[in-house]
Amino acid sequence: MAAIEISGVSKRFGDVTALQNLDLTVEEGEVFGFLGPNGAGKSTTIDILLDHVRPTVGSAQVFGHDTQAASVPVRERTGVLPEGYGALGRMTGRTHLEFALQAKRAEGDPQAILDRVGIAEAGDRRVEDYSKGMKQRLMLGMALAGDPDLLILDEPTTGLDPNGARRMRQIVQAEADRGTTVFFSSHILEQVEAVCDRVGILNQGELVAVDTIDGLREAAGATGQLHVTMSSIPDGLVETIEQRGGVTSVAVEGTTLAVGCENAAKGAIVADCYEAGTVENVETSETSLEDLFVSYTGGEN
Amino acid sequence: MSWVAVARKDFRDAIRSRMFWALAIVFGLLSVGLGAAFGYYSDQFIESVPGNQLGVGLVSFVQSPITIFIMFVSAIICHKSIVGEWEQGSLKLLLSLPHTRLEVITGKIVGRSAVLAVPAIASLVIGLGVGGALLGTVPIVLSVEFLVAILVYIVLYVSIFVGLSAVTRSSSLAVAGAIVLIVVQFFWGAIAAVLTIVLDLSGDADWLYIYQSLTPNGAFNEVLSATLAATTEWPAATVRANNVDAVYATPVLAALILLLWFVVPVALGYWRFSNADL
Amino acid sequence: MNRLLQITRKDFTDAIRDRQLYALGALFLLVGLGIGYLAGSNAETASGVDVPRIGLGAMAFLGSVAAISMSYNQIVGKRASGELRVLLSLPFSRTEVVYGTFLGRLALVVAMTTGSIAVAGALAAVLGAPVSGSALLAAIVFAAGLMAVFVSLSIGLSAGSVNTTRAAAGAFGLFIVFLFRLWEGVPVAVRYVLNGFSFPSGPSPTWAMVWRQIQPIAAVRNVIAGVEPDLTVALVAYAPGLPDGEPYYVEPWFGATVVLAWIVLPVTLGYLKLRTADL
Amino acid sequence: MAAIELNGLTKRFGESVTALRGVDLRVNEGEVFGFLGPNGAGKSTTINILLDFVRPTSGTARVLGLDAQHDSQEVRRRTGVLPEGYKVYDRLTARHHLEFVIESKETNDDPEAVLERVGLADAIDRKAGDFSKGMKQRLTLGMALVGDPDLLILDEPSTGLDPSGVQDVRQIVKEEASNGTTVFFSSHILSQVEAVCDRVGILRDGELVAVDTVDGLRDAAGTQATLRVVADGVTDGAIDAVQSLSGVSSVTFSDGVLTASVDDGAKMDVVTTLEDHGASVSDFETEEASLEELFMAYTGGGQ
Repeated sequence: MAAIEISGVSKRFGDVTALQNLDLTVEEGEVFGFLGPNGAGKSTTIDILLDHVRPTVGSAQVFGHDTQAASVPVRERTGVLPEGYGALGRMTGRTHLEFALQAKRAEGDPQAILDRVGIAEAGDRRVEDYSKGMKQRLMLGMALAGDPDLLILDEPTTGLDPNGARRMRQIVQAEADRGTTVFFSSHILEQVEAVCDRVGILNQGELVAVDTIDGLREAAGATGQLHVTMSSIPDGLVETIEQRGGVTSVAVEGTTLAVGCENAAKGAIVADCYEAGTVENVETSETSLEDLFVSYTGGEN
Repeated sequence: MSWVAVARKDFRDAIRSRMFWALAIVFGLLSVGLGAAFGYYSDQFIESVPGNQLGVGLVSFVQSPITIFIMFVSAIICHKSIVGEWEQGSLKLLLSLPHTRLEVITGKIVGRSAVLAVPAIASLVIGLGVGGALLGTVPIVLSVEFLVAILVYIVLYVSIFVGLSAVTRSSSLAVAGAIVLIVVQFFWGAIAAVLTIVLDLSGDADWLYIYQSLTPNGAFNEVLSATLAATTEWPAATVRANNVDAVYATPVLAALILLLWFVVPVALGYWRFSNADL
Repeated sequence: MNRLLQITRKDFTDAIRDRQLYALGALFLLVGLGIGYLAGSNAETASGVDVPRIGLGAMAFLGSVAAISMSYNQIVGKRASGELRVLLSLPFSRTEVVYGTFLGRLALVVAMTTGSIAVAGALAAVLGAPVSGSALLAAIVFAAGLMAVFVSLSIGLSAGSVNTTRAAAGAFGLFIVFLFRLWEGVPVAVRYVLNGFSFPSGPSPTWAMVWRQIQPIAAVRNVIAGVEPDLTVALVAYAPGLPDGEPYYVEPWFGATVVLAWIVLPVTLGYLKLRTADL
Repeated sequence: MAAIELNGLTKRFGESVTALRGVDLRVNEGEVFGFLGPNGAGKSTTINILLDFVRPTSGTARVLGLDAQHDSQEVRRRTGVLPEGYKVYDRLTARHHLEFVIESKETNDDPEAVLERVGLADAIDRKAGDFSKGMKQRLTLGMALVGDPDLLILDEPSTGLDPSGVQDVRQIVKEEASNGTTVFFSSHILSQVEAVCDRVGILRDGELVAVDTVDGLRDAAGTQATLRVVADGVTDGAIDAVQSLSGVSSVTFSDGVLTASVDDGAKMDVVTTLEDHGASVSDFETEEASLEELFMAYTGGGQ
């Protein structure tokens, strides 16, 4: 059985179409990255899974439960870090967690969760006084309460510093190892790349790609980038490199050559440079997920 | 002047809300209804008007419901003016611009006063016009002074509630404060009656004069009556100070109290607001 | 534990962490002590129903204002702050959130009114004034019933409102309609319009009379008339007078039905509005 | 003159919380300065002091040569701010927002031109309440650009922005910087910071623990780049030869991939040495010490 199964879902708000005939299946146990530009419909999709909004047409199932008819059973098995959340009144961090555990009818030690998300010492302070990063950690803790079978994380690293973001990644990894399905929406592509098995890219309410990141790379026919810094760039070198097979672009930035090429061509290009002059440094980069994202969603630049 | 920008922004923001138009319509209906009602039934009402003057009757017939309405409406549109922006975070945007906090408060008071004044004055001009047309006489001088008084009244309540909004740290508290101020004024007379009995003060009108002038409405009504009586056909009998001998019991005292109601809430709000860490 | 009661308990304990609430609680206590002291200091002339009567009268006003101002923001405010998203991401249904909050607020307001009346009775009794136990109990129960009406109206308003400004305007509206008795102006206006924009003459038609008696405070008063008639005078300032004769719509059973409707319907209508709303 | 100058800046909230402990910092005119630190390190407090939203307990802050408290209004007239945790006015259009700022700053910018820059020109007459989070962020950035400010303070500018929005922000920051505007840029997204900032400062527990260029921080932290070479026919002799190269350390070889930590100048030596020893290189990659690792090193957050 699939963890999430969305079939033919469309959602209109007034005359704005947020989702257009969306079909998506997320298998149990996978970490699924959900990407898309602002306004693409990511949050609406998550809201539909949680019955915060209702689809205009179509239906969604979580672990086989219909998200509208059986919303409570869905949320009993799901841990959620929602977007645009607010603290529960004037309660402390610990009482927040106790409240979540009780709501899920689960046993669990609030202190252990506080430790896990890295706010062990703040458990008895009111959440109103928490910084944004601390609130974010607490909300992750509430999502983890009761060992859910599905974790839905909407922009989980918003407001987290790099230490917090790393801890969040580790937790997602650990949950995934435990067999939890993770549905992970984010704009920070490094994060997505680090944790996700598969990604889906949503654009203007439609799913434009679903694949592993490597699969997306191959499908986009993307090439690597090579940067060679020399003491000076000899005449004719650019032309020599352009002649080589597998080279797609050559640009000069100061005394650095930026070459777009297939991976196998890198060695020969560097050798050319070595023969032509003094090489000071060589750096490589793969097509980033950012470039892939922009190519799928038609972003400008 | 940087407060002008704040006032203009505030006014623009307000007139784009549906609430504003709903209020403007109610305002219009209320004014025209009151004006027309008095115009049609002046014969039934005129008995109770001191001096039996139609013009005075018309203005005094309109005055009381309109001022109560303004008091409620200003509470609704002003209680969140500062604390609401604070809670939501738009205050950060506002104060990132080169406004001082005093200019923010001033701009808010001017902007929200305009939001109330525009529909209020427009409706009252029509309402008094309709009433006057039905009566066959329009009390021009009295009406103009009355409209000016309504402007003053609007600014009075707007500054009280904006001041309240700048003092408090949550909009629920601002609502509670506004309700308390309104309720206390409604029961002010009843409280006086109780005090008179409990403290056995009957027969001594001096304290009652001061007491009745202590609330914003009390002070405003006394100053309004005194001003109108001095400059128009408005009957002097409506000025409370006439019934009291004490030297201090004059409309000047009421005017001073009124001035305090203008200054103190705003000053408290400004003091609290300007010393606060955002 | 039942999830509905979990919401109720959270709402209640959360309020207890609120400093503003202590100021309000102190006010209720002070009013109770004041009433008790007044009765006690006039012990010779006081009758047993004085304290319950004055207590109920004070609570009808003070309690209603407290109920409105403590409840109107309870759902829509959570919606604005994002708290509702968190609650509804946990396995709570919207039913549980709305009715749980209703019960939580009701418990809070009833605790205040009950405390105030009970303290008044206790102090008066200590000071030697006569206090009728049954009347005091009736005053407490009827004050609670009235609070249930106002909490229901306010929570319903809160659940049905899209933003906090409209809810606040609605709160002022409740206040004007019920405590300043705008309610009774409605039949006058309707008859004025029906009569071709002129004031009608003659006795009020039955529908206008019924309208006046289904005002919630009047309905509570009509129930009281059948249980503890000495207390009805407590609500005289907030409810329209009684018609001549004893038509069915002033009888206690009718009043009880109306009160029940005022308790159940507003919060339910608010819930129905929220049930299908997109957050 | 420095664009921002902090001297012994200390801020305590109440008795117990100390947000800043004697921070000294100088940001030069025209530079793009990245301001980093863990949550709660005092970044927001510092920015709030620059804007006179909060007042320091002791120490002074000068912005554009002006006292941040005393001349706050003038400071804010010459500064464009994208604050954190702001909210736009839902009922006003994008044009109204800009007109408001233009009037507040007494400048004569053209709202359309500003919105063009931030990519919102199509939405100029739409209500900001209907904007997505990213559009709101663009609008606020546009508001910060009004009046050609001498200083731009951007607090987490990429919050909520999708990758193309992030690229736009980066582009605008570069344009502003090339016009001589000083940019004070606070962010948690280190790849952003690395892409635009000339220098970075790292705040930790209210103290400034490092101020330098990203490369300077790398040198100071003594980190080396990692080089991975995919090659056939790598012999033990070849590995030994690579190991003996200067500037190369911790060489490992498995599954046809040779991994080594190398100084910048030595990378090609590794490749050529392998080829000299008869190996055929089919691919190689380099990886610099990321700013994230440096951040961890300075803030003690590594786990």
